[in-house]
Amino acid sequence: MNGISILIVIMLPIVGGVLLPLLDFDARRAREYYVLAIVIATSVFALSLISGSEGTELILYHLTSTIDIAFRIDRFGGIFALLVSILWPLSTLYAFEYMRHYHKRNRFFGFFTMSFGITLGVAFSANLITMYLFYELLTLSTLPLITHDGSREAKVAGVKYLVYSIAGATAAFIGMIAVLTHGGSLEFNVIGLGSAVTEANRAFFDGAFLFMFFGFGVKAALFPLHGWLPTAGVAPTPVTALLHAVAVVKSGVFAVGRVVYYTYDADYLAGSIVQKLALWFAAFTIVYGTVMAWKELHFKKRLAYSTVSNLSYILFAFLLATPSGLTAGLLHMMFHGLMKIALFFVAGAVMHQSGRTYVTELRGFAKAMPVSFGVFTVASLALVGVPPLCGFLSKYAIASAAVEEGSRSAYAGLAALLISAVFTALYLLTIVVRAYFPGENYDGHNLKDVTEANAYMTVPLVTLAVLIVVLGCFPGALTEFISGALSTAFPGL
Amino acid sequence: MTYFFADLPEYAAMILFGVGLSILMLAKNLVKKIIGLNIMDTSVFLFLAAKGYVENTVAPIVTAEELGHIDPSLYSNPVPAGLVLTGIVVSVSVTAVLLSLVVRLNEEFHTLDIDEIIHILRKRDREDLK
Amino acid sequence: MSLIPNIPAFSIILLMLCGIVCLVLPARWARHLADCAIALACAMSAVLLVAFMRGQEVFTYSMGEIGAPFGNELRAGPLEAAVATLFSVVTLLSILGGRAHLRADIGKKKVNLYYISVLFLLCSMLALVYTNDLFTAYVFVEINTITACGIVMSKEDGYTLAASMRYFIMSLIGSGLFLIAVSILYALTGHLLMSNIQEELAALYAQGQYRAPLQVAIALMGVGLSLKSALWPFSSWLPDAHSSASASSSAMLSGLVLKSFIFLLVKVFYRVVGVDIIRSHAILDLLLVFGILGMIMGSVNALFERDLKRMLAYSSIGQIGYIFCGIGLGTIAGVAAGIVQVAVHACTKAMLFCAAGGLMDASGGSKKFKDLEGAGRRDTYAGVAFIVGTLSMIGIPFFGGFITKLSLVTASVEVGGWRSTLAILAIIVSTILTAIYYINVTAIIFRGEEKTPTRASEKLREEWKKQMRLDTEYEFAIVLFIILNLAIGLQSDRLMDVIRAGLAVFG
Amino acid sequence: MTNVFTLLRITDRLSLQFGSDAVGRFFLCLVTIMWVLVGIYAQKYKEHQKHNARFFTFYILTWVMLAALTMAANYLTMYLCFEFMTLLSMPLVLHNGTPESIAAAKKYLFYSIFGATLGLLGMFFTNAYGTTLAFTAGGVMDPAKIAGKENVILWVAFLSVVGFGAKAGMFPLHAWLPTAHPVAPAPASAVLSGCITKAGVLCITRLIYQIYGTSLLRGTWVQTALIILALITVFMGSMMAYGEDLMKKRFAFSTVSQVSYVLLGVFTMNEAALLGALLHAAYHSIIKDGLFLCAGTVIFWTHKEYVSQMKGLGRRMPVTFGCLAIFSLGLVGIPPFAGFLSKWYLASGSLSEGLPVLNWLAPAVLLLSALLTAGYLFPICIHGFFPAEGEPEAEGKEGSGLMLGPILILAAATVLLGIFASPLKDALQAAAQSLL
Repeated sequence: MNGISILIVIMLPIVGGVLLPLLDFDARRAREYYVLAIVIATSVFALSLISGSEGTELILYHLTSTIDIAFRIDRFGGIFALLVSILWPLSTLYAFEYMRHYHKRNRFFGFFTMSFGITLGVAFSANLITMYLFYELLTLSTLPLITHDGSREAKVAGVKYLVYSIAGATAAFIGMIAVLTHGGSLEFNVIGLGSAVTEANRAFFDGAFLFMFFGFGVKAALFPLHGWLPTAGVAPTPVTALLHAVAVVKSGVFAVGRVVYYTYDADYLAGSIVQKLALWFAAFTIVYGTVMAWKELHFKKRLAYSTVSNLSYILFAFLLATPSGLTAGLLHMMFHGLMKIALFFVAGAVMHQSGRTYVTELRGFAKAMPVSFGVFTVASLALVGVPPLCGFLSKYAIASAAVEEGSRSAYAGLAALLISAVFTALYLLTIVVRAYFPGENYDGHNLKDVTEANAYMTVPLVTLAVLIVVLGCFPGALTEFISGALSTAFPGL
Repeated sequence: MTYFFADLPEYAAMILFGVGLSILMLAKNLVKKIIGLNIMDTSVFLFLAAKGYVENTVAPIVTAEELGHIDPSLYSNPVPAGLVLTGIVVSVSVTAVLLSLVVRLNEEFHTLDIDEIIHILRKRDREDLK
Repeated sequence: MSLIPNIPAFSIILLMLCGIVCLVLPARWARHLADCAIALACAMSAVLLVAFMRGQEVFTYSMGEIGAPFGNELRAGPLEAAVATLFSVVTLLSILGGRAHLRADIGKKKVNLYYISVLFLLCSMLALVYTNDLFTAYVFVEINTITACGIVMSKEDGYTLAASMRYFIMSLIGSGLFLIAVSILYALTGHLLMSNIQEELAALYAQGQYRAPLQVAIALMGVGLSLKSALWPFSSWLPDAHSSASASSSAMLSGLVLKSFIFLLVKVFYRVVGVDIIRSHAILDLLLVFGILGMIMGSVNALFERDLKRMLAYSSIGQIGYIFCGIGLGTIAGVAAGIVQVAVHACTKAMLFCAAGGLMDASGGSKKFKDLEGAGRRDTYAGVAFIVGTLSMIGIPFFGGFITKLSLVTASVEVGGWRSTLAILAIIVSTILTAIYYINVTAIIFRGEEKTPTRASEKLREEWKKQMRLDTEYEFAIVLFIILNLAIGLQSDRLMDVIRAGLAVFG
Repeated sequence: MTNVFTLLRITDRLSLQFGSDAVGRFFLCLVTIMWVLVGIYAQKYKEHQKHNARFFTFYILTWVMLAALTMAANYLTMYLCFEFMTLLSMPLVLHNGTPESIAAAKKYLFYSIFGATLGLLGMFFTNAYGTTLAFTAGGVMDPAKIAGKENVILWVAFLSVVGFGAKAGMFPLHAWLPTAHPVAPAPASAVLSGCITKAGVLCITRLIYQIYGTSLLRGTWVQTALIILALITVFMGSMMAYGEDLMKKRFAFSTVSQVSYVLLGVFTMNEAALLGALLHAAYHSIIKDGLFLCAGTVIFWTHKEYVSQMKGLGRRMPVTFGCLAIFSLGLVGIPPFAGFLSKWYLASGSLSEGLPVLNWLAPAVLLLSALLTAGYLFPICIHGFFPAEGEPEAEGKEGSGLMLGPILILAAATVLLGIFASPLKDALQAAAQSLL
């Protein structure tokens, strides 16, 4: 397949999304068919690209003498694309039901679909500037989704999101330019900085790395730049689930991975002072996120803080700058996407069916919504890291990578990982316990009008649960696919 | 002392410039502001003219035949005079435009006080918002 | 001898003559003549630019028969040609884009005067670009001031009168300071031609003489010109003047007039005072600091503004800060970044002011945010223009704003030291603020389902419909503005080449 | 490990495998017998409580997991079973649904998962520095890999043992036990105290003897520290039990103390001590189950929960209190009852190990603790049978056969296994030898 196909797969949902408000469907059915057709077509196309035409390149435009807008399909990006291509159709299906009571659904689905193409753009970018382009567009296309219900709270959240994201992107951009002015290349390649580094400009590259790390760290909700994520939970749940647990935040993590392995290189970072600094930040965020999640009583905010913590797992793994760190990070990127979206979907289902938003209000809910809470239990256990569910595998891989790396900062991260595992169990399992064991003096008064969600919601939920279990037990094909990314990041492998 | 008197026009120009600038900035009455502007411009012209004046020389328009010699070093510098003339033209036209503007403002607001005008505008703004 | 060296003088004189002729023509013909003259100026500047790109040498052109050092000179190089082209094109598009408003805002009898002002304004700007003589520069600065106030106050309501009064006074203080600085430089060197002054100053400086007067002169120049180009904190006059004027006046004022003084400032620094002296001088640091403060304060003010055109005006203050930041860095890359920003901001802001005019038409003439809801849907061209403007201001690749940011960041990273740190921080903060208020306004103009003005009366609605049908000039201008913006974004290498080549032979 | 059966191969190193060895079989038998006996008892006790279907579901599921734990053939499988055992036994703790029981369940969950997580730390390091994750006599640590990293490995070993020690109520992660055991229904308390604590013991045994290896740990600070922790727990548990009035809580503190006897034996790392540990594990299971069942019977018929309320009850419930007296004698370690033999081996093992100070301190603490045990158990029987003068007549009656049967069987076992200990001793000696 030639390079144009990459452009098509990125542009299809973007154009489709732009057209949606213009077409202005009045009938729900028509809109659903239209959106679903575009999303599924894109997913299928993206999956076929990932599997069949790795290495395809497309240089779209020479923006300046040093900056190209270019795309390439490689394994690292392919994994991210795989994740979103699996989850987008499921979320779309879920969103059809969830958004039924909202206004301006054409606008919503327009931006929702556009974001798909933009996320794929992030995944398939061949250099940092192209990624920056899509990264910024992702901020802009998801902003209307956060402020969708138009309430004051939503607007404040939107502004917060905007401030954090733009600041991060700008900082990252400054880092990129700094790399460029000192002879580095923004192209993603195996060599990384290579011979551009000398004794004299090493400090400079260190600074540039920190700019990019903290810049992209904003979307990856790194402490202290995480503040936007919990507040962004005011968005409709499909948005929180898909974008703020998968697409947007993972694009931040993904970008850090790109910087670590493809713009810089593992040799440069391994053992350097910036790596240590970054590792400590990630380790602290892991603990901070879980503790905050534990203290939080708002259902979606609790999950959002949990995301904060888990994203730093991935960051931590990537920052180890070893082959096993890379694969572990990618594995957790995949698995966390599945688990967290399932948890959010349940939270959304609860909100949709009963309007309850606090975890303290869920006494006995398992009786009314057995499927949802069954899935919730599975996903919780997976996120806690109970074998043989998928979360265990990725955490195990991260921890093993840390042990293997063996530096003091890696051990700090390991400790953070373990502390976080305990808190994860606490903040998730208490919900499960409350839902299944309401305790004495409970007469089910809060369940009067609560029923199980319909198939639009339960089908994605059950699919996710099945994926969580199956991928946990039989990860062979996936790990093999992921380890394919090694050869593109490490010259020797 | 001679040094001081030698630079007298420059000092005068500086003082006048200061006076003009302060009036321009501080006076509330628009006409006074315009007067201040004129003082300021005049001070610059004075400064320039003083620069062009060289002691014991004559204007460069006097021909050699009339004086009996042709030593160019006895001429004053003609360029500053030209500049001052141009400057006066500019200053006059600016003053004219300003004065016409003041007339229009007075028709509109019935006052020459700039603060008052701004106050009236603010009030209009607020009514607009209601 | 080719015609090329005559272009600068010819374009200036042409505009001036047409201005005079306009006085006696009927209003319609005056309009057509002005259009043609400006279009011709565009064409000539473009030809000059192309000539330079094909390898034309820098040349000076003596006015009249008296040669240097007494005569009056024009000097043209690639940079001058590029800036002249930019100024004429943007003037033309601004006139076209705001035409509908001009019809409404300006009385029948004043139409001639307006076009005369525009012609003289462009004439003075081109003269400021080309002239090699400081006193000529002063004269055209004053002409510029008068005509700029002229196009503001031609829309005769209380606001514009008061605003132009303030504008006038501030401008006059600025030009007064400029004049006295010119006098001091003349007293020091005995020259008025820029290149000659530089030689003389270099000699004086080498001997260590007259440091203090030189310092005073540089400071006065700096303050005077930054007053006129609305560097914060000398920018209090700007929001009123720019927001109350008619659409095309605002576009020209914000897009061009400020920039012509900045260009003059660059000229003074690098051609009159000279690179070596100016780099050893604190004035650049001052400009950097105030530029940075401007970037932030302008944006902060814009953030809290609930009036579309005032918001755009405050945004101009912020954007001017970028230019000064670039110049203040003191390197060639910095100045180049400043000049790129001149170009980008000229196109973008002029477009936004024209589009703002369109939005106001679509909302019953109000420029308050609360009345503008859904205006972007009613006037799609303006809506698209605001989206493009927003994307450009945030700095998305493919748009002009990205190139500004790219070159400014590159320049500040290269400089190093505290300047680097300050500039980078300021860029981050200001990008955030800019993004917020532009996205906010874009969201507002697309909000709301209704496709007709909500608050406008029936009559206004009828008028609006009529206008929407007729206004092809406006649509043409907006589309061209968007193309210009994209062209800068997409062909930035060429632009940068011209600017670098121009700066190399500038001093 | 023999008869290894692979349930699921997740990756090359990670798989779910089950197998059997002597220690595993011993614990499996012990647990299963206890479960059956307590299960019978619960058939009567269930009249006392609601949601019985749920209770028995989790009762059986917990047993399944515990059984699986005893047969786990590698670290991953053990960890998995341990986690699931925690999660499945938690509903037993919160079964009553009172706010206290829910709080207790949360505490239980927190401590167990924290402990398991520390155990997980051990697995990460075993994965990196060991040859395999499968349990192998003598340990799996690869000397070539750990060279230069010994101290890290020792720390990890210490932390992971302390982690699994949470389940066994070892200081400093013991605090959940006195909270969680008393609030559960009596059958649940019995198995929690009698059997599930032994799961912690089994995990620690596996870690020390089959993962890290005694050769790595013997004589290091880790061994010393662990023994000190065990001794602290032994003493502290007894003291707390002595001062507690609520009967089930007193027994729970007693568990804290007694399980650390077992751990002491495990940490001492010689054959005699290990034998003592395994014996004590068996005896303590029997006795402690018996004690809790007695307590349950009293609560079932009289709703009296405090030791001070027991006055004169012995006359109304002679069989129950008789058995209680037998259990008390066994736990204190008076020959020929069951507890004596195990304590004997523990003390002699400790003395022969030759650790400085600890070799005589450990037996001394054991003795002191035995005295305290006598001090907190005998008064119950004494109050029960010999109320002070002028006490009002106590109310209460003897339980049904379903309740008394298991108690009697346990009491008989306490006596018989004390007197005819040699078959059990021989079997356990073989198990201990296979570990060393």
